[in-house]
Amino acid sequence: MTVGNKENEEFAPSILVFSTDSISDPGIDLAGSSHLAYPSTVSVISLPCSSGIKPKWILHAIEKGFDGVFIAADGTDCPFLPDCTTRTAKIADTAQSLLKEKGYDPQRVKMGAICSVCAEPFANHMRNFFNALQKIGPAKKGGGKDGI
Amino acid sequence: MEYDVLVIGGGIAGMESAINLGEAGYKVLLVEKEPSIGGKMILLSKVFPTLDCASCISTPKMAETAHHPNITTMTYSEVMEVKRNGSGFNAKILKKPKYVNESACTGCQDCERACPVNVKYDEFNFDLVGRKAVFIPFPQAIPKVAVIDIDNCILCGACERACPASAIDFTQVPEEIEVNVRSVIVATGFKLFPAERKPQYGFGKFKNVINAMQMDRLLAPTRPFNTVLRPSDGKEAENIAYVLCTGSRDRTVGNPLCSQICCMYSIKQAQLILGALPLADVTLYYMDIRAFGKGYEEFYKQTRDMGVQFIKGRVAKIEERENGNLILRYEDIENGGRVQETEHDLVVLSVGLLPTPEITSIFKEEKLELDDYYYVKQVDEDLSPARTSIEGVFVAGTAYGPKDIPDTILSAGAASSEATAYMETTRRQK
Amino acid sequence: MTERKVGVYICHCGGNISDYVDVHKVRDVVESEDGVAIAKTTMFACSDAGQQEMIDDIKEQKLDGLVVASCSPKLHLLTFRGVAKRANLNPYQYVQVDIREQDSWAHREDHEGATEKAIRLVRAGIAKVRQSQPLKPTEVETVKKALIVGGGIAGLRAALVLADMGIYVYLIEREEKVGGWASKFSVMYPHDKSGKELIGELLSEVAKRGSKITIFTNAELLKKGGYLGNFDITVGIGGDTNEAETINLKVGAVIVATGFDTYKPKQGEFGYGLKGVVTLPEFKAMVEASDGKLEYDGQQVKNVTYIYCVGSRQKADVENANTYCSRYCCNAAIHTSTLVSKVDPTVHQFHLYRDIRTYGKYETLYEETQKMGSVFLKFDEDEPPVVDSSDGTLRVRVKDLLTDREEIEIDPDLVVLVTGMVPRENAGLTNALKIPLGRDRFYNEIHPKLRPVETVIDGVYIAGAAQGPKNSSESVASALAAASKAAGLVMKGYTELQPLVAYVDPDKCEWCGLCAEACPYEAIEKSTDEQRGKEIATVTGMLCKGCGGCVPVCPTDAIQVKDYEDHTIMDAIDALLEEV
Amino acid sequence: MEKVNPDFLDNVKEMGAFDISACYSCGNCTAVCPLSTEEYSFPRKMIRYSMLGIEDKILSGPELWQCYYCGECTDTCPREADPGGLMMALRRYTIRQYSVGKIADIFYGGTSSVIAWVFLSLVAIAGLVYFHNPTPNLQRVDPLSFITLDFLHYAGMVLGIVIAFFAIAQLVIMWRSLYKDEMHVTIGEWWQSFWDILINEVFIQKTFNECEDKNRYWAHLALLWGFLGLFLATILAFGIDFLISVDSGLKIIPHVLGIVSGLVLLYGSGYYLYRRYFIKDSYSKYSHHSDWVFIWLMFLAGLTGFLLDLFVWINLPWPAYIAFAVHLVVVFDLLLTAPFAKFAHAMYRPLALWISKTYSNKEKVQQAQA
Repeated sequence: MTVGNKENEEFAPSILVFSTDSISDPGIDLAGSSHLAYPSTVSVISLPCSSGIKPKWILHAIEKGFDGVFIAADGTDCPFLPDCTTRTAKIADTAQSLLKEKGYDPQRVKMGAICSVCAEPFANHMRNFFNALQKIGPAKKGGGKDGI
Repeated sequence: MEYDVLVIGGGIAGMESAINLGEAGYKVLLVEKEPSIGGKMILLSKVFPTLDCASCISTPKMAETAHHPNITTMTYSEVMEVKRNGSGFNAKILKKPKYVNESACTGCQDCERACPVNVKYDEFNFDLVGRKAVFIPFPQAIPKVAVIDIDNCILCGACERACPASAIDFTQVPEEIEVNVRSVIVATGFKLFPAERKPQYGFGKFKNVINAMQMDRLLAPTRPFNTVLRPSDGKEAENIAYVLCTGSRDRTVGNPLCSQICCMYSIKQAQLILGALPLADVTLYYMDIRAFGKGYEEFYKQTRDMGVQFIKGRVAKIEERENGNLILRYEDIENGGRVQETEHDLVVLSVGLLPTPEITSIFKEEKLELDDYYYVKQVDEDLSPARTSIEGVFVAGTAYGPKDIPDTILSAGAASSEATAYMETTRRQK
Repeated sequence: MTERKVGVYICHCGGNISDYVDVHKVRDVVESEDGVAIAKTTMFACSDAGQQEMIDDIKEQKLDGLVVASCSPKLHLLTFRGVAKRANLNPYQYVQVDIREQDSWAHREDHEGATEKAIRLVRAGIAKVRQSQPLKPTEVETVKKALIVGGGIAGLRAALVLADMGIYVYLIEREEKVGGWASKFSVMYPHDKSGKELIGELLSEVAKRGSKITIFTNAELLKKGGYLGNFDITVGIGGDTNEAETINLKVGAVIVATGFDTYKPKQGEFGYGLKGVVTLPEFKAMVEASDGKLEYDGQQVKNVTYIYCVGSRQKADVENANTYCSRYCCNAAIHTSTLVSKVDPTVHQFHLYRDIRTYGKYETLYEETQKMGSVFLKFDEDEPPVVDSSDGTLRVRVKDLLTDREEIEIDPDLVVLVTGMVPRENAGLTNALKIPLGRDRFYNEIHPKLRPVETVIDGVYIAGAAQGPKNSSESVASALAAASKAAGLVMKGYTELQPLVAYVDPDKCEWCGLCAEACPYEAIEKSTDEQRGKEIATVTGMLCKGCGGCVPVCPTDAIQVKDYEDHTIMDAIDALLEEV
Repeated sequence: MEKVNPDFLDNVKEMGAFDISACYSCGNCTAVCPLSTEEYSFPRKMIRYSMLGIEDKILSGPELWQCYYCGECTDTCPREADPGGLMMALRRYTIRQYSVGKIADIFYGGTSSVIAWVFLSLVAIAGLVYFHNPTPNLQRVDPLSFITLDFLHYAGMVLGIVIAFFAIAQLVIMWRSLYKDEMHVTIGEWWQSFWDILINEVFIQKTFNECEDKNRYWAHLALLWGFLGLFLATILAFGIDFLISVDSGLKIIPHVLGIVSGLVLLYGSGYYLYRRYFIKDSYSKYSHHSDWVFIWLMFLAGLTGFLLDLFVWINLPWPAYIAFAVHLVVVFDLLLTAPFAKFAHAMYRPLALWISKTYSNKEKVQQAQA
């Protein structure tokens, strides 16, 4: 992990994943038990439901040094809220506008439905997001501009 | 050992009954013959008509069952005998050796990777792929513990050496356990119709003729090949046919019943295929589309609007071409009643459900009666759907007839309800 | 600096972790974290020895927090909660950090990265434990009584089984008499049982239960108050609600079994209104009343023609379309036709259908009626049969898809419109109970696959055709299933609720109602905070599922979910980002 | 627009097809049928017409006669509705419908057919009793010393005229229901397909050979050739008697032909009798009495013809004359009822096949031109 050396050529973006206990967490676990590799700069925080993520947490994560935040949404499999997808999408939207306000690239937030056996999709999401963030470049810790 | 209820079968019917009873405060023993609970549902891709991911909604149920303080789960075990004993029953259970210490195994699969034996069939992938002689049944298995298939094991000890937890234990022997229970719930589920019994469809002979359970595995997120490939040459299928009523509504194979779920699972798979292979054509050959449950008709309509072809006509025979493609012969009933021969590169047989009549043999002294079609007989379907010919023994799920998942859950609720009422009334009578 | 004393255990998992993660390095780094009293590596945390070591440490060192960095919590969360319990540590002060599935196994080619990640994850776990509080599941007493709304076959059957379980039952019925639709039929499929007799049987059983079941007729549910397991129900008795005498009932669970109505065709729909055109329920009554001879209007009936899917499977562009399939009607019509053949085998019967849906064992009914001589013709939804009697003869014209789309003409004595089920008009009840309706306007279950009798309102269950079309034995099954769920709630006299629920900071809350809107479980209500002299939101912990759906909508950050508070999450984020 | 006739199926069911109501129109029978074509698809369509009582569609098509009752449809019918049985029942029904003055009805009714067969046989026996020579040659077998050539000659002529009258009248009836004016078929086209049908369908029975059960095909061919052979032997024998001499050495030819044909016919009819009695193939599960009578008459005709020749050969006068008498009675029954009983298919089928073949040839030509 190269959080400290973001200016280096080989920039390894750090990614925070918000996942959910009953749906996306097992999917992410399965990626590991299937030995599907994705960057080690990906870390996960689990919540009960992706509709409970606060946009300001996302902003906090970026401001404090994560280069991207991925929301592993429950999608239609959510055990709590039938409109979970819509709600989560709204949260992602709000987070994106918050980032924009602060001068960050809104692309630093991404959302995807990860089901409890979506190991492969998760690993793919991570690799793609990682690559995309490499292009965007490191987020300036403490509120620097992304240059947009 | 004493329990309130013995539930035979750890599929969704058994799990639901067990959870209901556990919640109401009864001690439940759930016995499952496979190494994991979950039944057939956990192996499915998604479920109709909501397209929920099957394992997303069934894994929590499995975990709830396995971790419920009032439920004891015994996997890889079979109930050998149930006999009346006072106001309850005495049951003998055979715990088959997994040759793995369940409490030590961490589910890491190192043994699986070390095992040199490639077994050609994998029952949890419906033989689409092979597995090792030591294996974890499937990724979401509960308990997530390896099991050694001793019939195929060469006793080389590779797994033993690879296991970091020293969990491999070849000294295990079958163990017979006797328990006393007050009530029994039979939730032994169904068997898939063996498509070989319709030789005109060439299942087992033509490589690109598969059954719908195999297709569900190909579509599942944990699928073996990671895409929908046809078995003969690993090409992505472009033109897929579904043959409905394979082994159902068919007196020539001795099953005049409709299997109740095949129309809908075929429609579901058709939708999933359109998602997985956007360029593929999917055709369903059917007799009547039985989309009768809540939201099913709408789902069927949606599938038609997505471009899936529905042709009324029972496929009479299938022939194989040299390139592995298949020719289906049928009468296109609604369009002139002409005999047609159509070529497809993959054929899915929508196999029906068959009963599991073997269960009757474990009941001694009293007879667990079967109905005309060898399902467990409901002695009072109108008012007590879960009641069987033996007082205190109840039936849940597809053990008494074909059912979709919601109906199975209802029947499991009915069984747990009636078992509760039975135990409470007998307790009061005492 | 925290006062907390946290124990951290990093599992080798026999190499599954330690082969990729330098567990000793992780230990060395986190040892010095704020609040860590003890940090160890362990070969198998889950083994008996591993568990005992933790218990001993917790007891000896008086630890008040536990972090186990091992495999996925899906495997061993409960194991280590058990460890905590046995060591007299509150289980909610334990956190499991997944460094196997989400670390060592996912980054096998990157040992350094995996080790670094493990350090960050464990730090986040420690941060979380530092914020943790001892929590207890709330135990709620439940009233061992149930209310059943609707006295049809489903309601009566549920009442009986609940009474047998030892649960006191109130049953309220809107009509003058209980019995519902089933009591109107003398023969029903599949076993030719008489509905009247079945209801009679149920009523005599109900009578035997004596005071365990109380039935109110002419009664309607007016209001529901209280909370899970302790509902206060107001029932109005005696017709018009204004004059109604009201009674109050305290129950632990409510089962709604209000049944269905039959579809009434519009004037002119498939000839409805013409002489000789009747609906299936009307025809059924005729057949049951017939005494060896089927007659209509004084004339012997020799030819009956059925038209299926009337009022079901309608196209979406029809006004108030019933796009659903009504499930029971194919079977019911076919069963009726077997009765006709038994009354008079010479009656010719033609069935004009779209798909015959005699699912499961009912297929044998279909076969039976065919063998008795019923002939089936299939029509296209775009070319439905036409019924008219313009020249004095009742005539049906249909293009039969089975006969090369040949236009067929039948001159029946009777046309039977096979009508389906429609949801019953129940606006008052729906309002009082707040159960959502589905697109088909039947009551909606919380999940159509695995939770077909539960609703978003905990403790309120739906049974029978109120949830969707069903035949009588299916209604009975669902009534029993609903009873089972109700029993799970009230049987023990108490229920345990998980403590991780939402709560409101009254200082921050300026009631806006957004959180209440966001909650489908009716867990948030407006209340007055006397102390602060303002209106605020209050969470009924018993109704809250802890999903957090309300959290992001709050404009003042006043609502939080326990264990997932702002500071917990942000601390965890900070911990993840700390320099290694 | 077709009006349903709900009674129609009841009438057909008197001729068999008892299980057909179980049909749920899946189309398996039609798809599995080796003889059903895009153009003429059966049996399911025939089932539909029967259920709805659309009689003219059944009578105006060749499908009934294109079916050889291989039984595959019945074997694989998921509802065990016996679609092949319906085709047979419809054929019996159709033979009755075509027959002049509804004479065929007699041979399909229960009591009436017993009376008819007994009566016909008695007429034949009475004729023999009246016309036979009470003092036949007992030294050397000479059938013509038992029954005079003249009698046989004239009786044969009368019989021939009667049969021909009915056969032609009924074929005309069939022709008219199958004939389509709008096809504009030329004489040449009729002629061309005539030979095709005669050789391929009558003599070789090519279509029958497409059924899976080859034994049945050979047995049917044996029946046909055996019968034709015996017929030819009889004519040859008479011809030699008339034109050359009763003692001509050429008579060896009809003798040998008769023996061979008799054996062949015995094989064919014996095969069918055996299958119907002992092996219940799907096509022989149900036998209408009209089937039994026909197959027994065939068998007896072959047997007595063969015995006659045998006895002539080894010179056993009385057995030969008795065999001859029985043979004549059987042949009389068989031939006189040929236009009405099951034998009638031998004339209806070729005609139906001829017409349909001509039309499909014509259609192909028209399509090619278009």
